[in-house]
Amino acid sequence: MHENIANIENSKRAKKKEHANQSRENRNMAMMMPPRLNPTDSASGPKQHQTWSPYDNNGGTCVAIAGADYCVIAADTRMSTGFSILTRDHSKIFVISETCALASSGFQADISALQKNLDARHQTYQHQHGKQMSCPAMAQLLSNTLYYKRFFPYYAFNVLGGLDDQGKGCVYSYDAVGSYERVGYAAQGSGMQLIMPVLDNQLKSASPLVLPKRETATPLTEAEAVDLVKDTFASAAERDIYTGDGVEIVTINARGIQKQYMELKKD
Amino acid sequence: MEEFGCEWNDAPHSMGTTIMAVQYEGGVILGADSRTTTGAYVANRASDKITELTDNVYICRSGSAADSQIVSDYSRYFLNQHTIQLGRDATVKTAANIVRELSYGNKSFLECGLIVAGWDKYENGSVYSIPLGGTILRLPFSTGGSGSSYLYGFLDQAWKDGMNKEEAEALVVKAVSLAMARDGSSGGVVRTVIIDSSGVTRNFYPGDKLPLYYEEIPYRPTVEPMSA
Amino acid sequence: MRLDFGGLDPVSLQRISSADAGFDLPCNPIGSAPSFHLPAVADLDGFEKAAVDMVKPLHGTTTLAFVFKEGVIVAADSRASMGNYISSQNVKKILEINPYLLGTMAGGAADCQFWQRNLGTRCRLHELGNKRRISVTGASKLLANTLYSYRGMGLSMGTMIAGWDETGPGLYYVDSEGGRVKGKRFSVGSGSTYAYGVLDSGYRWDMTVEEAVELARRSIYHATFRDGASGGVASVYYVGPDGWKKISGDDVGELHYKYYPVSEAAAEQEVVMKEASSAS
Amino acid sequence: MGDSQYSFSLTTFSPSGKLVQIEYALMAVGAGQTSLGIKATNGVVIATEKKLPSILVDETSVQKIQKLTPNIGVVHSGMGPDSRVLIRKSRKQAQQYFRLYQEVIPLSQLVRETAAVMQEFTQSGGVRPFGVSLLVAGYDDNGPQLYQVDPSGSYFSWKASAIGKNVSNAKTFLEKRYTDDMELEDAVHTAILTLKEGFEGQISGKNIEIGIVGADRVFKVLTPAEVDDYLAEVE
Amino acid sequence: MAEAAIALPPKGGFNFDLCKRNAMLEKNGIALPRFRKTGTTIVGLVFKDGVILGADTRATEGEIVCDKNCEKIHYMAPNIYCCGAGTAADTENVTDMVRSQLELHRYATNRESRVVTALTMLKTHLFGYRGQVSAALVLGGVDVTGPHLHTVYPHGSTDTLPFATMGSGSLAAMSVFESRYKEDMDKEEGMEIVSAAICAGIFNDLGSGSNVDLCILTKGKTEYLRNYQKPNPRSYIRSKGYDFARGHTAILSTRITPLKDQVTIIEGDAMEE
Amino acid sequence: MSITSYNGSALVAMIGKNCFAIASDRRLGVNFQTIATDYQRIFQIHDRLYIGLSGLGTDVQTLYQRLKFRHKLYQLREERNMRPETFASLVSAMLYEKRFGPYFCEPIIAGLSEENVPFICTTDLIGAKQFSSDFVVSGTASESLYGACESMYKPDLEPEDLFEVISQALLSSVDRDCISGWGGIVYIVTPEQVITKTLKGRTD
Repeated sequence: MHENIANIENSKRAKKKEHANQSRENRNMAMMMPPRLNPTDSASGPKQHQTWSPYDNNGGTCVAIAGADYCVIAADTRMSTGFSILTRDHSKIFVISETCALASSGFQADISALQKNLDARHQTYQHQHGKQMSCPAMAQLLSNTLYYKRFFPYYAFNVLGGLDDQGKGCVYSYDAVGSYERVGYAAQGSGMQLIMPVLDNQLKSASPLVLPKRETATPLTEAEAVDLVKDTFASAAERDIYTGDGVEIVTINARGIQKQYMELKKD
Repeated sequence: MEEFGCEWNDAPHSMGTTIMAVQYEGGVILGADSRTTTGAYVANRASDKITELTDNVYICRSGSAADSQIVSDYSRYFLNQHTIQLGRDATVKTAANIVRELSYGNKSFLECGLIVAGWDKYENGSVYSIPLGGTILRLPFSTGGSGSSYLYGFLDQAWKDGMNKEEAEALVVKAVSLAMARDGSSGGVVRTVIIDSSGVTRNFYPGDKLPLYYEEIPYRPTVEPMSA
Repeated sequence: MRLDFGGLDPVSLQRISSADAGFDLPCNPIGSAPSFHLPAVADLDGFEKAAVDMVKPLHGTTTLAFVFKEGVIVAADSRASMGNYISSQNVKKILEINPYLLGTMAGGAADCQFWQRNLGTRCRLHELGNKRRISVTGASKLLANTLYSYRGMGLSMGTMIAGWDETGPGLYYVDSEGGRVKGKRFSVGSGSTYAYGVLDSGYRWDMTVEEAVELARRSIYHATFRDGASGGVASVYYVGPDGWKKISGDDVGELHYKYYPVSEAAAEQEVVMKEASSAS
Repeated sequence: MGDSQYSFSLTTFSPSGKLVQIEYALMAVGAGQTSLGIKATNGVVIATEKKLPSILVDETSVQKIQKLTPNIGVVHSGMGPDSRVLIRKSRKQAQQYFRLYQEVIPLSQLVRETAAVMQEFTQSGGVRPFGVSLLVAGYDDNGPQLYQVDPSGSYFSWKASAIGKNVSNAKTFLEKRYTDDMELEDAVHTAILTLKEGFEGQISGKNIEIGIVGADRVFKVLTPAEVDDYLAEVE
Repeated sequence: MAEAAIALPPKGGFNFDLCKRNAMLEKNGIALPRFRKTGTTIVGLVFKDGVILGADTRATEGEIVCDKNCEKIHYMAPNIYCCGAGTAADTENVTDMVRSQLELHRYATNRESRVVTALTMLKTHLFGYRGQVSAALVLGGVDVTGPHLHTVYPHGSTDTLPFATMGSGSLAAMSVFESRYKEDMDKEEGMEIVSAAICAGIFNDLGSGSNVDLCILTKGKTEYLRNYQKPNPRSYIRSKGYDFARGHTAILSTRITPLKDQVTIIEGDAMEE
Repeated sequence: MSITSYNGSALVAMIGKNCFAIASDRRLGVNFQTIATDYQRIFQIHDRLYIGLSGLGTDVQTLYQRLKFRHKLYQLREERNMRPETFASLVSAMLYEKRFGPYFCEPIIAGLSEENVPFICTTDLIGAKQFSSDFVVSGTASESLYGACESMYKPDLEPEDLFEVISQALLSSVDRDCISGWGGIVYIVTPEQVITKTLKGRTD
């Protein structure tokens, strides 16, 4: 049985008030100890149905490919629950800055909260630093943001793509609680298992961990990468019921951000 | 998520129902709504819950559609045999007791409430209620299904001994439409079956022709539906 | 029960920064533990278990570390899996906390990444405050304390802190249950049993660095062969008086055929049965 | 009559090594109405007399040639009721085969199963052998085939055969008339002529039955009108 | 003897040998796998001269499409067909079993099968398994008593309707029927509405997809229009393609086993032997 | 953990021009522990008919033995080899017989008919047949295989090209699955010959 999510915020705020007069150190010590709820507290909370879950899976697939001087980020536009399509035209890609875009699949409400959160932080960053956040910095921020929800995770599977400080394409792949790594290409979401082997087959290069170092860049040109992305989505739409309707492809390169759209199967 | 992910596939097919039967001077009248649901989905909005057992005995079914169908099918089969062996119509009492026998004998896995009513030359009209578990009760009037809870008070008040056919039928139609107005699992049309010495009459009252009760919204034919 | 009116409050950046942003904004001292959102549920353990099943964080590993005459060797595979699916073959499981300290990653990837990054910050703060590097003992204790405070919350970590300090080489094993053990030889993760087999049989105190590196590599290779949840690249680090250095990184797919070469003849041979030879 | 004392029990051999009940069953077949079958290059025909005990019997209600599957037909000589049991079992066997393999049962398999049933009834307690022989005609992947199955459960594939009354005359006639390159139409004519040989009274579409199966693999029992057409051709 | 009995062909009916083992596995916390489902939209409709059945062609295993073009309209008798939804193996076997019984029944009676006969056989079987045999069916046919359309639920209950839908897409399909069905439609209009209903399922229900199959049953005539519409072609094919050079894949060993030539019997030779 | 993924497996079959290919991985594990790296999952029923069995190792062996027995019985009775379609129906019927206590195997059946027409088919564990004119997959890596085959498969490939496609699809897919892999084995069956190749794959 889950209690109302909102209660936690409440108890936290109450705690904050209690400690208002305490020194900062003390308060932080208190925060070190993870807040645990008094069982009697929660027992008085609203009773929920046994099968109720704070999560839903709205499906969808995200793919990103990093090239020498470009990054392609793509996601399908179907949003579904169970066996129903909620909308055929929902963008999963959130362009955060001029060099950075985030594609997320999972639970739409969590994704939307996550996007707002990141956007707000990015706004603050811009006010404070007078510039946009770099893509690698955004990657670390996203990781932290996800990890702060470690015990109540965002049900969101993210791929972050963009250009790094040298203008090279970069792609970051995440799990739901913030573990991340920089990769040459990534797929997340319901069609991940369908798409990854194809990308591996076409794009795989030596691991960055290998010593002595070997060339790890993706060999395709931008046009070829877009071509491959379209094909993998067409394949995924054939077999994954949660992927379909259309695919939105965002390309980031020195010229800026370009968007294109391709129709997928609607069934 | 369930296998199908949708209750209109996963839920068993059942009849949250309003059924009833009333005895009057010279015969009986059976009445029922026509809604069959799987979960919240109306699987059939014009089903016939009043099923023939013999020429002179009918049965109202409620509960699991599968169970009530199988009970009435077997009852009909045994009654047909009985009728042939006897060479004359089965009595309502016999019919009701065959239904009871099946309901009681298999009560651990049947989930249906039934009302058997009919006419025979010994008793004139008679109504037998066989609720879950296989009890048998002869009653002057009986009602069953999820809609019945709305009707007991009304029937206690409105039923009179020695009604004529017209009065009795009006009562049945009114009662079923009252239950349909309140009970979400009942709806559609009202079907009645009148059985007396002269035989069987089936009547049909479409949903848009029924009287409206407190705050009910009148039926409006929609605009020409989805031209494309 | 209390109602939450939080949604009606005007959103202020201050609130975000103090409550949610953790240590990276000025109002929260650097290095302190952040506060976490918790679901308000009666059965937190049950919820965490269900949540883990649902979000499937990355798992599965073989890591090992041992102390020998010349220093410490740390080695790991590089696979991350979600259930049976391999989500990555290139995970960096040896985390470079600072030039003299390494941490290894087993269990939840996010837990390890986050808390060892956090540990790195705190080690640096210690250095700044005390004008000397933190000892391996101290660093591992910091981590163990943190993890202890989150005991029972569902964190999943089995990490080895290896490094070189004023006392020489140091190696500790710290886990999310709050345990902290000093030792000579550890292996952690789903493939650890296989690695131990090789490691224990080949280990000597007076190995050369080359021998030690080969032993570590071989241990990891054998673990990746037997354990489905381990694989990718076998990375080997050596920690000596001058800090750590990555010695090797070998794709175990290639390593297998290096250790057990396929004879050219067998690869090319075509066994043609007698009917065919008569036909041709 | 030395064997008669062993005839009370089906499953007891006589000193001469015979199961006399089976021989009696063959007698019952021999007393039955003549049936015959001819395999042609492109099909098979089976034909039988359909003499009714009285002119008062409605001949349209009696059908002696039956289909077992869409491409296999059977005719019997001997005890009609016994044949119905075999036909029922064979049809069921054919359906079981189809349910298992989703493929129509080959004629040889169906005959073997039918023969197995007949054999079982020569070796079980409390039963008697079937008083019928069967001619089974069909067309499958192995081409047109004609089988004869006897009460003992023995079966052979035939180019042409006859069972029932007049069997020796009919067989002699067939031996004379049969050629290897016979086509289905000729075979039908030959079948009619063979029947005619021993036929008492006027032959017509109403008192004989003919079933044919050709390369289209559809077994068809000819209507009385179609039989009459063939009769006209023969005359 | 016992061993031979195990291995001999089944005489029909289910075998429960492994149930105990499987229950033990399940008790030890090992999840039992899912069966292949036809999520499915299946529909039927009575028109002026007969019955039209329709189905989509997608089969799913969880969230993966395992068959893009399966057949869900099953043959029961020359004049009766049946659409199946639910566990694929159950719908196939239940319909095939009844098909077999109907065929035997036709041989025994020499009459065309009736739809109610099929209906009764289906519901009796399903009721006996109390919903465990998971088949939801739309049964349609034309017999001496005219056109008939029935739905059969997994628990064995049945309905008789002028238009019917089943499966996960039944709501979408029913919305088309409820708004557009008229009595006494002609064949073209009926086909149009049935394919519109199936398309509603294909496009709006994720358990249904790919193509439209139709079956039109009229007195003495049956038209089975497999893939009557194909509204979902693949949307894109990579222009570069995936060509692999021969020898691209690393191999450890190769063995070539020549197959014996198929023995073709030439008549003369065969006879001489 | 699901019982079908207790041992791990990957199976795929594809149709080429007058030929077919069937391939599997070679691992047998107990959950994540690798037990054998030369486990046989593809079996020959007769010269031109193969069956691949994914799923629980013990059931793979039992089921194969029962199928082989049934096929031999058929050969003795009917003096011919089973057509691939017929064999598929037999498999389906044998699996459905255990509807309520199934073997944990998802078979793939691939064969070449007398007329050299390739046939491939798969069933679920209770025998729901599914015919295909391009490719079929089964096992724990099936999802990856669906994706790989859907992109890489092309109709009417020559045996040599078919080998490359099926091998690449198999290797790419098992490299994304923890519990299958450790090399692979491919059978290419043409009207003239059977080519069996073992693949060099990753061993982790």
